[in-house]
Amino acid sequence: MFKAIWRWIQRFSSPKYFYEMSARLIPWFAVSALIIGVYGLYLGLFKAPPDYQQGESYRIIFIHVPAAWMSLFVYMVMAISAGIGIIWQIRLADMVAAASAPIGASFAFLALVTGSLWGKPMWGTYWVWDARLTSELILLFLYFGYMALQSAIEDQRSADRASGLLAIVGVVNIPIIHYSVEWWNTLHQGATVAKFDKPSMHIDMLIPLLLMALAFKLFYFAMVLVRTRNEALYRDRNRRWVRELITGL
Amino acid sequence: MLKAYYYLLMRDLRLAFRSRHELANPLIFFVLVVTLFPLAVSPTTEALRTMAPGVIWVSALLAVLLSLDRLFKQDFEDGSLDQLMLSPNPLVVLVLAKVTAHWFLTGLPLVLIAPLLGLFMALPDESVEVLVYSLLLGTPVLSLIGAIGVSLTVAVNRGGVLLSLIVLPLYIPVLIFGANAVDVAMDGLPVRGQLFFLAAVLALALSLAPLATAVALRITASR
Amino acid sequence: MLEIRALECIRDDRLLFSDLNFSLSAGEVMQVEGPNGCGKTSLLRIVCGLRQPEEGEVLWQGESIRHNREDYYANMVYIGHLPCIKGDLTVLENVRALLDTRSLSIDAKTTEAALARVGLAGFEDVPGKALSSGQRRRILLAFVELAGAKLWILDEPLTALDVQGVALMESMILEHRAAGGSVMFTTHHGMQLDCDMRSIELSAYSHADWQERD
Amino acid sequence: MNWSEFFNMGGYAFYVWTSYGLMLLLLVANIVSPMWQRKKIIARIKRAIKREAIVGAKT
Repeated sequence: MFKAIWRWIQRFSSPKYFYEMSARLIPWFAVSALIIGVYGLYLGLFKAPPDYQQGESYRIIFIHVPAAWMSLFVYMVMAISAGIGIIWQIRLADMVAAASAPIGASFAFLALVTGSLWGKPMWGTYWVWDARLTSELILLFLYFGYMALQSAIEDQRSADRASGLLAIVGVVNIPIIHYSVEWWNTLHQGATVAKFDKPSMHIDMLIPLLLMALAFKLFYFAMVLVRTRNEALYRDRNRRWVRELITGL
Repeated sequence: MLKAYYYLLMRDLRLAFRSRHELANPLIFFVLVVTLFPLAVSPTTEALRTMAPGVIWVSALLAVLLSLDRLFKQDFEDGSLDQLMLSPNPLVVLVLAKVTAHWFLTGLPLVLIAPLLGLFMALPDESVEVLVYSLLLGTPVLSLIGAIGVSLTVAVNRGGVLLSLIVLPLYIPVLIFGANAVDVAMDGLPVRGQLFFLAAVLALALSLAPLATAVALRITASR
Repeated sequence: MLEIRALECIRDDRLLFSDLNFSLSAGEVMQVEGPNGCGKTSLLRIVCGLRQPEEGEVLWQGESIRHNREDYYANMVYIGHLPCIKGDLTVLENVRALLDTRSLSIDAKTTEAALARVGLAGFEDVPGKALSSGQRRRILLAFVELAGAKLWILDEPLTALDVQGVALMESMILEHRAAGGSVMFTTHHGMQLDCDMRSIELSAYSHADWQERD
Repeated sequence: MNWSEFFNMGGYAFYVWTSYGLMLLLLVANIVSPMWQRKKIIARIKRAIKREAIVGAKT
């Protein structure tokens, strides 16, 4: 029984099978990301009323908040798939982890820059040591650490396992880091800074925000599939299925 | 198992005392860096007190970071690390022995010299005591987390910058709470919360970091 | 005693060997042969459990070594290319340090006798850094002798040894075999062992058709 | 609401449009870079196939 399930998992997690399947999935994710994203942008830019305090500048949150959510989500995906790769030695999981890192890092970067662009009119300066921005910066460093370790180790297998372990250690640390940064922030700044995600948010603002978050997520799924396909091609470059595929092109 | 722990700890301590000139390096670095700040910023008591907790803690962090290499580098280069991994004793225990030795050789000296630096930085007496406690709880965490980082990078050529990129973000909670405890103590406020947090982080690191280090070492050995 | 099943090893995306099967029973000596870079060291490191194979497993007394490390490592000793010698420790301390990781408490007399056998009598208090590379390797020989393991895994044990050193290694292996122990080794130097010896040509297992696997 | 008012964003045009522009830039970069990467990988494998054919023919 257990053996049968194992065989089944191995079959469906083989890079070759994944490569064939993913080709069919990507368009769905990409198209729905595009539709939902455009609709979300339309609602966010045209329909949502201006904020009574921040005027029009608050419209940055339709990018900033989903990007911040995604940067954390992608890190979780990365750590979980790295864990699967290490424990059960499923190569596809390692590939997903490696493919996620650059996307997650760009979300973290986007959240950082939009956060400071939003902050300039609000705080009068581009950078304030706000808890959210500081945590985001640290998260970006965690991504950089992962990618640096991944590229520093020659042997692919060791590189995957080593950087995967780092991602897991990072996940254990993220709540602690987050908590200490929040705590540190309340000490030094008090609660004067208006938070983005206050629960009293107007429904016309909340809907575009959630739509944008969904669009980002679908975009991530599409892109992680594309990148994982690349990883599969590259890592299996000496195997028959890749050779046949390439000669057939 | 306890014997293996004890013998490995003793071996590392003996090795360190055989090359005494290296022994003092992190300590000298620590004092030197702290000394730079009054020169660069301002030697008035007020300015010193404002920056003292942060300066001392950041310097301690960097001193530990620089010394992390000696945790596994030499053993890796001469092959002893392989023998440790082939020991019938659990690798976690051996890792713990090595980390303990590292703490005795870097963390503990930093804790002991800290009162002197408190004096340099014009810290009031009560906060010097808190500084010692916070370092006492915090430096073992630095060694424990650092061990994970070194074991991942020990096989990488020129892994020094990589090590700091990996390890420093993970040090942030300890830095925040350690420095804040000293800061708060200067105002005569209670610091139990901060010290409890550091103790909790230490307990967590003590239970998880050796495991992660053992896994990381096996990954590194599987070249 | 030791069993290798369907082992496959890939390094730097090159297939070194695959579908490697063999077993080693008590009293057997086996030489792993093959040209440079064919994966001899990798094979020995896999057999020790230091390296993870791409596929397959290593069994000790019928059980995977990943599940009974403790028992396996208590009965196996490995020496690799690196000398494992600390320059700042004396010869005696070096041997002790190696034995301590295996939790072996061996009395001073036996240790000194082993050191004398490998030609290091009188060197007990000399620090490792003052030794020649041949002498350092001899410390390892003393360690192998004292480790009391049933299985010896020796990667290039003759490196840096002189004629007497080679002869010593040969006689040690013969004695170990006579006592029912097994040895697996690689060497580029000629080793004349006066006994039945199995050998395995590793390059025969680097199947060119590995691209077949998906 | 007219368009110039819309683009003005209540005086916050620079901050809002830089943010949206950056988002677009990053999304496009995230789409283009794996495509580019894929081309490179395929070219590399093709070269390897060619090289092996030459080596194989010789032996």
